[in-house]
Amino acid sequence: MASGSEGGFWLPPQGSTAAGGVDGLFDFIYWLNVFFFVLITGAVVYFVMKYKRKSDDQLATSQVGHNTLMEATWTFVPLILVIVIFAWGFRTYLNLTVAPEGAYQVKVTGQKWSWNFTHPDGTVNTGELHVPANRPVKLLLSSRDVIHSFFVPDFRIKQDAVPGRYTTAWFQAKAAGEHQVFCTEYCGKDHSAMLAKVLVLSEEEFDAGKWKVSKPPEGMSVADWGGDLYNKVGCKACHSVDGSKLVGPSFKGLFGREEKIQGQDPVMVDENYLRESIMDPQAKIVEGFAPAMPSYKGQLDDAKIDAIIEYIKTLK
Amino acid sequence: MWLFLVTEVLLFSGLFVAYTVIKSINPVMWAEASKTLDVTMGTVNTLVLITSSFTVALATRVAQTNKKGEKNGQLVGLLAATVLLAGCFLVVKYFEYSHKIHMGLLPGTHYFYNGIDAANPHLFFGVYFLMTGLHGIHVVIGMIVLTWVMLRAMKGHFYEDYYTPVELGGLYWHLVDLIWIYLFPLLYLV
Amino acid sequence: MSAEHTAHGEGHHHHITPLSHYFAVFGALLVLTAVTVWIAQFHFGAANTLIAMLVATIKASLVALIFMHLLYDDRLNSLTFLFGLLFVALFFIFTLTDVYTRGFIDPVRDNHYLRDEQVAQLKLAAEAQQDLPAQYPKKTIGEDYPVAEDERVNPPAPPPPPAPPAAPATDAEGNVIAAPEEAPKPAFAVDPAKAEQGKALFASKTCAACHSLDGSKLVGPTMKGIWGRKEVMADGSEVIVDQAYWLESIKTPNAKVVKDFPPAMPVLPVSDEEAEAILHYVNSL
Amino acid sequence: MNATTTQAAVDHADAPYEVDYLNCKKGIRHWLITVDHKRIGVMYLWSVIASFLLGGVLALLIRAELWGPGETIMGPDTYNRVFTLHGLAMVFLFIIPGIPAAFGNFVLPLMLGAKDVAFPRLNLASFYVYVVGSVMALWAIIAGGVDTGWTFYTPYSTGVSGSVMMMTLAAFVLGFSSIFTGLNFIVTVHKMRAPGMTWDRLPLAVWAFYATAIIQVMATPVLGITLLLLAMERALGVGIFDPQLGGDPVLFQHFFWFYSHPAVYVMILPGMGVMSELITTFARKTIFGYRAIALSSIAIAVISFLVWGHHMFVSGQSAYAGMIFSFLTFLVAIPSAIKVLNWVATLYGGSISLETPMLYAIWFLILFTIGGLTGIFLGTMGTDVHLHDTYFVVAHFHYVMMGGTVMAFFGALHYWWPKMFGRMYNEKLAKIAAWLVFIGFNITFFTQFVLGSRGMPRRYYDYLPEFETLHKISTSGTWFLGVAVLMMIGYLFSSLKKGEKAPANPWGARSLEWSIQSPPIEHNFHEIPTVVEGPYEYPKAGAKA
Repeated sequence: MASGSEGGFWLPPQGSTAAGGVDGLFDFIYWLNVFFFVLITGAVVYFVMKYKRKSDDQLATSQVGHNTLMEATWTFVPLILVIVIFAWGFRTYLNLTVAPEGAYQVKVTGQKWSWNFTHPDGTVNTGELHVPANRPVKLLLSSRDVIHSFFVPDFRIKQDAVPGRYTTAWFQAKAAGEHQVFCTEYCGKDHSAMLAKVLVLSEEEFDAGKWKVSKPPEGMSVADWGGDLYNKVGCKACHSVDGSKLVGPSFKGLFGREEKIQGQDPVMVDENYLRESIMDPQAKIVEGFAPAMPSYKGQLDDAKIDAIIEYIKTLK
Repeated sequence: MWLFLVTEVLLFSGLFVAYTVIKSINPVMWAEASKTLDVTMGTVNTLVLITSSFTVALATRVAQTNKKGEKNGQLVGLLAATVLLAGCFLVVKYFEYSHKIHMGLLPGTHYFYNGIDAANPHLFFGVYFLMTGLHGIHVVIGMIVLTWVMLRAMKGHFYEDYYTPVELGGLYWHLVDLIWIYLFPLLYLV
Repeated sequence: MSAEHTAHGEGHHHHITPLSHYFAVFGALLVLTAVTVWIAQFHFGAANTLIAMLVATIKASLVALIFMHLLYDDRLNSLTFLFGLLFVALFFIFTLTDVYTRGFIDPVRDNHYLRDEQVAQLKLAAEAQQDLPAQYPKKTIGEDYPVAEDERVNPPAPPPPPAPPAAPATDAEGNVIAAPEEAPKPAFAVDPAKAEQGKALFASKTCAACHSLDGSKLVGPTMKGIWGRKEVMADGSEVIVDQAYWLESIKTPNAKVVKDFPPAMPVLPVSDEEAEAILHYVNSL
Repeated sequence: MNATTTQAAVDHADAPYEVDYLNCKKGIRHWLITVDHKRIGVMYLWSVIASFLLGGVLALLIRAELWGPGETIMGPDTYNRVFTLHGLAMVFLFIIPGIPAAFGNFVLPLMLGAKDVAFPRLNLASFYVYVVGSVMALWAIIAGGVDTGWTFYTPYSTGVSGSVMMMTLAAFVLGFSSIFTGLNFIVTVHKMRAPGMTWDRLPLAVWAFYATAIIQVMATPVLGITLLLLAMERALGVGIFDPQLGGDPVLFQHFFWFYSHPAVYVMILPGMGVMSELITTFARKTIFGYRAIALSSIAIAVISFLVWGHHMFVSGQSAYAGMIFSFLTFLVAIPSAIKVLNWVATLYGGSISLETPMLYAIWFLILFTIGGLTGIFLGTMGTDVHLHDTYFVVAHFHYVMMGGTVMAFFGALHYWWPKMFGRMYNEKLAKIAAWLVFIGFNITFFTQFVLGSRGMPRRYYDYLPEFETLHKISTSGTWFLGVAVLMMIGYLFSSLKKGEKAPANPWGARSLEWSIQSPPIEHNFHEIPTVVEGPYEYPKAGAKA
């Protein structure tokens, strides 16, 4: 019944070290419930069968209405059982939520329908949490808009990401692998699409840092990935792709063009100019546009900026 | 009737819990923001409400000792005094509110006063307006009930064997006063 | 409300409290009020609340016992009242246990993140714009504001000021019935001084990020010729753009969203004067 | 307990048939301004059944949508609105007024031997406030609907567009109807008992209604203030619950659940009251542990106010508060367990006839036991972290609310139908419907336990393919329920016209309401009966008559 690492009938596979404790408690309560259920339902069915009213005026054979011993037992026995479960439950809860010292720390920010993961060295991934195996990982949860809830069934952890303050959760993945993340606090239209993946890498693979450079999802070219980011990250709100002038200049035919800059001599649009405008937009502002663009430093890593630039190149 | 009073107490308990929690989250702001409230007006309001509570208690007592059939000027006078005092409580409230609205000490996004430099000063005024607003509504309801009781008193309906409406109106008014007794120190003095 | 005032089930109790009791209680209440106000000047720190509450409870019990005849009624009334107070106490105790003990196990989980985040944002905004509009407090925020530096995690990298919203999700919405029709406003008298201040505000409040000035449609409707224009709301009702609609859209943007525009406008700390200044600027174009 | 002597009561009931309350005053006007508790009870019954049907149809829509992953019959927005309205209709319009207002209004005065409730006009006011509330709720549904979930969690509920404001005010108004009913019942039980009806001769249903009334009066005002603050939040942007303005959304959850957990007991306690009546009547046996059941009703009413934090173990609530709430949650589980065990003990040595109401009572026993036991998973902090807000919770509260209260509601409907309308329903059809309900219920909701423990989150419009087969089974179960409810409407309404005349005491029950003709006359009793014995004094087989 208890699910080993491959997951049983009731519970998903145990991905983290603490999952075993939770499953043990789950099984104890489960078998206790089965026992009491069979006891009570059995009694009901047995009594109904045994004392079925045969003739219309058949009266009850016993009118006993009180038995102190029985009533006492079925008050105190459940009470003791329940206190045991409470104590065990609270201990498991503490193991599950209090992170050990020196855990690897990741800042998780939920926003309407996607999860962002910020690592201590500044790398930011959306939708993918890369963690080392066999090392405790502490998650620092917060939200940008409404309450979301970070739930990883395989690690048996769940914690609401409350806007306006931090909440924490921790786990230590047992082995490399992939685990599904859900959002379990209702947060609007695409609440059911707010999924993410926890990618557990071996120690060496994690330290090598190859995962830091975010790579386009499988089967997608760099330019297409740039287009996808164009929609997701917010460029679409101010820069059009069909030449129409919005808050910012249109991307259509932008690459290689000469742009007149306010207060400076005109500049040819190349990779450096685009990278600089993304990282520090106020540096060079094109004539006739408001200085309204926010900086994306810390939100987009180099691989993503290259992808966006590739995408802009394709817009002739 | 006491059951109904308990539901009112529980209604206001929600606001008192909100008061306590928000005050505990940002105590620095709370001290600064409460300085902007005018303590004299608050004290005047408290005295007004206590006297009105006193007059309505006397009214109940007079109704109890009233003989059947004879019209009782004293009862009507006391009830009228209570309603009048309630009226002037609202007038004082009106001055306080207009002063705050003018200064910009408003709840939530409408707040534009910049004398307080702690974070989120509008929360204090949010709680202030909610508490005193809801209390104000209950003062208005109290006035309506007491005027209705007064009109019936004028027709001599109440005497020693039947004075329940006066008693119930009085109980309701005492409750409104009770709530203000707690509101006054919490908002103005602390 | 008056339905249950006809509770004839109450029965009569002819206990007449002597007049002197009323006057005594009235006197006591006045004295106690004076005491509370007087004590409030001395600063005892946290004890201040305790004393105020103590005095208030004495006054309240005086009113309840004598004025409301709790002392003389049958025990059931006072039992109900105490029962009610019991539940109020339960509500207090459990909610406050949660709020006070949030940071015990892991200090990060306490409620202070909020202040640091806002302090960081204010500091960032202060640096970004030298000529601060009056709304920001005079003192520089950083030094004397108690940002606790103890073992808490390194303060989070301050997120960039409100970035223009990501690809706006246009979900279908129905709005509450539209505002009643208002008579069209006369032409707007532009006051050049206000328009100047409005120009700076239009940039610093990042209105430009979503509202264009030259008629082109961005994330939000254009500002060009907006005054007195009839806007069609998402649910089909029409509203004339006037002072009230202008203020309301800034204060609670999602109350009335214009047709086929996303409800993506964030709530910005903008005061009425500033909103009016921006209005002048927009109308001066 | 029979009035004066057993024999006289029986003769009295067969006395010449007098004009009953249903047709003593004809015409809609007489119905609309009536202050007769029986008519108000019947009016409540129709509106409550209508809300149950509305909620039921919405439930069928939800399950139909979840037949397969991705879009099956509606888009995500409509789905979010449908599940919110299913929650709101079922909770505020059906289950809270359900048994107390519909059956409580009808039966309580009869059981007490009173002519009417303490404040008849307040009773009518409560019905009209309920009608106004439901009209406002329907208006909110038409004017764009609400997609915040029936819990209105901030800051989502304050930011989203849609007629949340109207729905909040509707719930606020419905709260008043609940307070008025509670007020009425408490005063009636205290002041209007028949002579000789001491506290330990009250039928247990009256104890249950009394305990429910205490919760209704003590908890609903806090719902009122919560909804008021939510309305202020949306209208003025006060910022108490809105983190952007410095408020704390977890505080809203404290406010909301302080009302909503006692409200969950408002839903189950009347069901338990009905259960005590059904079990004793159909086992022809006195209740086992009368005092234990009566006291545990009151105990549940009081302890239910201490446990609301178990809804917030993972919501950022502190571990210490969680610990206290978890411990107290187990304390509140004990009285419910005592009650179930007492009912099972009542069956011992009885003469049990399995008519439809008894069938529903047996379903209650079995299903409520499962509901209660699975509650232990959710009350324990360790397992709740994994199971919170998943389908396990959905299954748990459906087993307790539908398996408990709705089974008791159906049982009460069939049990008092002859007394309310003087007609008997078709027994065979009713039995089939009862079995269909049992089978359909278990297929639908037991699979959801498995779904939940495997990690399927709640309120999901679209789900991963691995959960598909379980969702298909669960949806197929709801068809049985749909058919059963349709059958029930069929044979109950046809019994109104074609059902054979019901005798005064078709089930041989002993409580006061069965000692008068059915349907009873307008002012219930000719003269107030004096009560001499307890409510469940059944003769023992072989004992001298």
